[in-house]
Amino acid sequence: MTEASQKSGAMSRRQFLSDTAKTACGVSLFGFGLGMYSQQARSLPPLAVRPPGALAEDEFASACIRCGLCVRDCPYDTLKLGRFGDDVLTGTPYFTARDVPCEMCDDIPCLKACPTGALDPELEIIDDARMGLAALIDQETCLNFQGLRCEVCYRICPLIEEAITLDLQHNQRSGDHAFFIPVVHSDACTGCGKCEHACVLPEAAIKVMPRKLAKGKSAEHYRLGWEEKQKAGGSLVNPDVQHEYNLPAGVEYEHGGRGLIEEKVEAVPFSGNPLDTLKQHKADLQ
Amino acid sequence: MKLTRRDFVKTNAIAATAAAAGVTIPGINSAYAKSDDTIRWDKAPCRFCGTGCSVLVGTKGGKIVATQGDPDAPVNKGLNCIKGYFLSKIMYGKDRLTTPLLRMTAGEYDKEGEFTPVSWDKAFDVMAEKWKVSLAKDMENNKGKAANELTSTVGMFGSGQWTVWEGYAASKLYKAGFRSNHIDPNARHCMASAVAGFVRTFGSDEPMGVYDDLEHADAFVLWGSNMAEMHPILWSRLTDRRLTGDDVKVAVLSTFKHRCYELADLDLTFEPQTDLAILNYIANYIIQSGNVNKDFISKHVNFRLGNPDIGYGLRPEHPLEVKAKNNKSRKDTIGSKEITFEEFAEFVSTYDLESTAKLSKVPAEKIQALAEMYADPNRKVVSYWTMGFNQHTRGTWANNMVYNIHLLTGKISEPGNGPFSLTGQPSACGTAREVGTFSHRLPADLVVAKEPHRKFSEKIWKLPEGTLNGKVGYHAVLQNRKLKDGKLNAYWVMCNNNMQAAPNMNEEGLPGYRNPDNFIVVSDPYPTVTAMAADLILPTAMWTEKEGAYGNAERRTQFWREQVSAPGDAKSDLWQLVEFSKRFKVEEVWPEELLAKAPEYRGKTLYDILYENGQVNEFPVQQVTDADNNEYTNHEMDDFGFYIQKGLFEEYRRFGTEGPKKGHDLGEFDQYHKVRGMRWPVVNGKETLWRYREGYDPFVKAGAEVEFYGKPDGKAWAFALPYEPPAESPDNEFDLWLSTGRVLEHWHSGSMTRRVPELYRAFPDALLYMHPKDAKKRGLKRGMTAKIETRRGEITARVETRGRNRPPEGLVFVPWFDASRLVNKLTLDATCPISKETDFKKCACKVLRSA
Amino acid sequence: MNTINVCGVVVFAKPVHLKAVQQQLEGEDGVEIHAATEDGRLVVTVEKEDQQQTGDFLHKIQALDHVISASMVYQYFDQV
Amino acid sequence: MKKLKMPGTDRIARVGWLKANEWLLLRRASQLFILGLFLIGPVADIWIVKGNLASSLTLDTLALTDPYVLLQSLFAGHMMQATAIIGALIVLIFYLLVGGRVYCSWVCPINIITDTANWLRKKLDIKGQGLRFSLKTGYWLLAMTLILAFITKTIAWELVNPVSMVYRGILYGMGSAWLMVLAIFMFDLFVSRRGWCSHLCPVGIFYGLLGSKSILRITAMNREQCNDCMDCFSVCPEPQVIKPALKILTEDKNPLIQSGRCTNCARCIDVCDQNVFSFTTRFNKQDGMHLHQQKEIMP
Repeated sequence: MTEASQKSGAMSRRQFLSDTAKTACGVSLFGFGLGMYSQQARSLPPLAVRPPGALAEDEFASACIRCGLCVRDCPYDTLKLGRFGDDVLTGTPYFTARDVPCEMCDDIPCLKACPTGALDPELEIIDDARMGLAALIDQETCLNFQGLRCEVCYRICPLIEEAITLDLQHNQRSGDHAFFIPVVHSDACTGCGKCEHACVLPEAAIKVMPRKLAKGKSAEHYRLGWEEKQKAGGSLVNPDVQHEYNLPAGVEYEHGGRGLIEEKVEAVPFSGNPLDTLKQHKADLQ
Repeated sequence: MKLTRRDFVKTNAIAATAAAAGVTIPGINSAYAKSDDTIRWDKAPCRFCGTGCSVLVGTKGGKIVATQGDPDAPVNKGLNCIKGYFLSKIMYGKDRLTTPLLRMTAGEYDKEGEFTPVSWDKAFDVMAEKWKVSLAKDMENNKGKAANELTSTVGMFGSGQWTVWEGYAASKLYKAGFRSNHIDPNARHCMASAVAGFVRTFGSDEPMGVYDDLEHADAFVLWGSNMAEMHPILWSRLTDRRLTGDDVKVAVLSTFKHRCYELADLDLTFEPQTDLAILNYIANYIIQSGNVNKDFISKHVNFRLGNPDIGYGLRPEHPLEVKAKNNKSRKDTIGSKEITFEEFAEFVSTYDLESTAKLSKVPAEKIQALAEMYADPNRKVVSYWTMGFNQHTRGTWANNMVYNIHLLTGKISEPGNGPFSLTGQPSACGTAREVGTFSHRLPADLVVAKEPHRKFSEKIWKLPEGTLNGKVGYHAVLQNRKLKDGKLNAYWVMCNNNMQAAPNMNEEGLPGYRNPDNFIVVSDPYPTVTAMAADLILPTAMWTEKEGAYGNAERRTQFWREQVSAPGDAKSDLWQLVEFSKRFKVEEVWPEELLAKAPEYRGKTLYDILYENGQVNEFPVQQVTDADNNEYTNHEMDDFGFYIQKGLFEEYRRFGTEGPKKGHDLGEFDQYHKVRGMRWPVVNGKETLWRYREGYDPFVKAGAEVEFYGKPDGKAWAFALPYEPPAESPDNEFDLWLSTGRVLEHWHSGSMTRRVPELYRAFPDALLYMHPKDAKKRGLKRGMTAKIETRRGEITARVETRGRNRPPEGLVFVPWFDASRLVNKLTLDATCPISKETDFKKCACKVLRSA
Repeated sequence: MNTINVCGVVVFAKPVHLKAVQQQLEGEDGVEIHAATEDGRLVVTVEKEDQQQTGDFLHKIQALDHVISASMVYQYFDQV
Repeated sequence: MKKLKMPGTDRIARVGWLKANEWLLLRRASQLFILGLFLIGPVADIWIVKGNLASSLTLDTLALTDPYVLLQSLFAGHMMQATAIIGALIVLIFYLLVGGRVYCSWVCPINIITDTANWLRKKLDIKGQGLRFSLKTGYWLLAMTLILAFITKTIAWELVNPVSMVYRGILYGMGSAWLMVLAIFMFDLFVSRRGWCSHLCPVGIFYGLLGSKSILRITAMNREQCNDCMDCFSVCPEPQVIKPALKILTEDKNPLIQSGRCTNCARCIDVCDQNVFSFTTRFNKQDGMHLHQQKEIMP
């Protein structure tokens, strides 16, 4: 080899190393940016409600290949694919309940269409789907909290009386009406979004959100006594023996129940109204 | 500058202080109101159901921009259901009718032509021409006939949504003007059985109780009433009583599980029609268990044995009618004879627990628990019912039989005790029933068939003797049949959507409307299915686009002022009726022998005789104002030149105060504008709460305690009536019961509520509610489209096996609000032979997969 | 500097002595009665130089014979 | 101003424009046909193929999956269902037969965009390479997408992948995806000649890896006819792949274009007035004039 060629060889080696370093840097920088973007896209409040059977958001992001086959097989045009620039991971399926909710098809065609298992084929009964969770988030505008007879969300619920029940309460203001307060039960709500869709307010007071957002979590260190008792089928600790009390005549005291019981009125064969007594006598005489 | 500023501040000071003191200072309050809030608020009853909630209507710039529940209204105390919440939107549907539309070809009326906009003049010209042809024919046919033999070929189908004076003006135009009794309201589909039941048992229509019963009863029994959805605000009160009262019980009876079941302590899902047997069993149980209030029945009750086997109100040639025994005349169907209490006891004794449970398919212990509830002398019970009882081929009987229970126990006409029929329409009571727009009635419980009643009416109306037709006119279902048969030729449908609402649309509805012999006019704010079937459509002002009055289910009459103008050329029903009367010279309508008795009427128009009669036009034009001196327009007053609403009401009121049937007194016109309704009878400005009870009801004789003064001897009639099977039951081919009904979100045919986008979205389409097992058997899944077929037609609807209504196996439910799924193509036009009300709750159908 | 100091006061007087109360009030500077009802309610506006005077005057009304109560429901104060 | 001589002018003059753009037209037809197959469903409700290039279902039986997406998903930690794996294998075998980067030139819609950019670049007489990327950049990027999938547990690349984005955009709604298209177009037009498809796109690189083993190849069989007009170099998206075959630089003097980065676009066949290039299989290493044979292969 000539010197010149040696030199050029050295040059090109140096060139090669420098090029490689530059490329590596550039690619890493791009990769870093993309990584950050992907993390950000995921850490954005994932408001997207996923199709039935969708794996947990983390797994879903790795399993969904954004092919849109679920979208194609949805008979109600409920599902959409996240578009570039949307708040949803680009290309992944979701639905906006306020526009078109999930109709909860018995045969779950969207799930059947999924080639990758991002929509879990283990889900066989649509009632077991957990697409999201409805939450009645605005009690200030919800008509039911004002005592109006709306409950549209409750009556439209495909799992009425399971996923949404009505809590009946006395309306102190009106005095003789009741409140019919819709209560969502997370153990039954599929997140289909029919409630949000049907809400008559300009902005729905009940909304379907990813369960992670909508659901709180009870702490381990405190249990609800009455629930534990019910679960156990009786007191967790020995029931009390018979209590006895010092009481004036005619007064009773009930342990753990009604407490002090005022003098019992003994039954007499007369009403409180003397006219009734007279009437009774008249009838008896006839 | 300083001066004006100071004046302004001072005016505000005066206004605020006056408001706080509850004092009105003319000119001040309105200035104050205008300075801080440009919305004008005024009261009006809700446009929808018979509950009669009051709302405050907010008007700004000639448009209703908001409503609010009226916090001072005793019925709803500021609350509304979701329909009431959207009241401000019902008048602003995109497709309001604003001009008359006539079917025309090449500029001329043509039955097969296309709807073309025409002027009111042209519309009334064509309409009057058709009416005159019919009326001339009628005069010819009626020559020499007695008043109770008169026939007519003009008719009208009216409404329990008419304002009081609209119903009154219509009834007067037809009965007094055209001498036709073929005017019937859509309340025939709704309340007729309750009417017949009340009149038959008590001799006077409408409930004895009031809504305050809701706060006083210990037990509520719902007989075929889905109050939770159909009377939402009353249900709210009932629920509150159940929640806050001590040991309050709720029993619900229905043929399918609905929303009321959630509150029910006792639920009874019974085989359709067997409510009759359950009612008799309860009467039997009360007697057997010794809980009869003997004192009460001896003083206040007569016992009667009603005629059985009364047919099903079908066409006479129908095999069922041929077979029936007591259906040939009205005397037969309503006939009864006096029996003793012992005979009554004997009659119901065959309805024992075992056989009743077997027939009704309700567990025996549940039926017994219900009977115990009624029998318990320490429990105050209110029975509520709506269409489950009324829309029943034995609807009148069912009404009679629930009264039996209350009469036997004496649990009636006192706070917390009594039978109470809930109405479906805002003025089924106020207009259809009280004004008497039925084909057999006159105002204030008078009837056309009784000569003294006709004579009295002729006196009030200043008509020559013998003007009024004594022959009962065609009822709703019969009108459709007569249209089809060409016996009714000039027909006006107003304030209802009867093509969608009436039964058996394919066979008995549409053919009559499209019969070439007939001319059909439909007045409506919106292009409904009925309008589509008409020849002439008249655009109508609705709700607060006119001054009005409604009467709710608890006898509460509520007024409102005109708030806004109707769009385009739309005119109120009142204007249409009265204006149309100007088109008729009395000679074109009345025969010479009648005119001879009233020569002063010669050459006059019906308008002169009926409305400008010195009574209706008694009150001159005035500025309508409210307590805050806000000013309101009254288009009818402006057009006719007198306060027509007041004149009509004051004339109508005389039927109650002077008429032969006592206890129907109404208050004065002006008073109603000042208050949030009054419950009649109103005597000396005082309302009546519980009728027939001394102390509460001023018409009860002193010392009588209770007096059912609708009957000559003051005693109510308890009827011994049997269970009889329905007109059509499932068989091998049509193997399911079909029941129709409503949903909370929509009202009746949905012509208003389906035009509110939010309500439409909340419940867009009628669904086929069925049991999942029934669906599975037919290869159907939830959400699939199914075909529902009866002997009369078929429709398709999506299957719903979940959701608000849960029918038992063997029954399906389809709501009727949906104009694109006309369930009345399927229903059978069988009626209660007494009340003539259709049974929309029972016919046989089959359900198949839709291709 | 000029001020606007206007108060609206609802005065409840014993109905039988309504006339007397009215006369007493009308005798005061800056006091106007805009309405009086048979059952003894009076709609009164009070215009005084400053709030101190207004307050004093309110106490004075309350102390008048036959006046059951006097309550201020509206007050406006501004410098012009 | 100097008149610009566009490549292929000679051949157009001799055989006509249509014949001289035969393969280009075929490719465009192929790209649009495939897109049309997907599009006819949502547009006309005729469902032949559902889904998109990531995964599709043809006539409700043939399920295909993009092996590159599958690989990313695997790196992200998800083991796919059999349907997807079988689908990916079918695709893999197909491209092993016809050439990996056939995906780029016959299927990928971005190719139309970058080809247009390149054509316009010539029209506008923009000289030189512009921003240069090492030929290896693409491999780095490919590796990066996989490592990123592994690290983020997300198919991260698919968030921005213009190839799938454009397809999804057309079929399911564009969103801001058109911005990405514009960016690539501008990039290729003004910044870097053939920058995207030939240097950066990891999808192309992935399929290029398959392509190095694929059967169907371009051969410079008639290389002795070459008159050094340079038209082939001018039109080739990967001009470096031609040189070894045309200029007999390979050790075995093989006329086959062996690089996996050749997209089998056949543009060289179109423009060469001397009929140097033709399609053949990787097993045919024949050299020299074989016009009759060439005719048979020509479509």
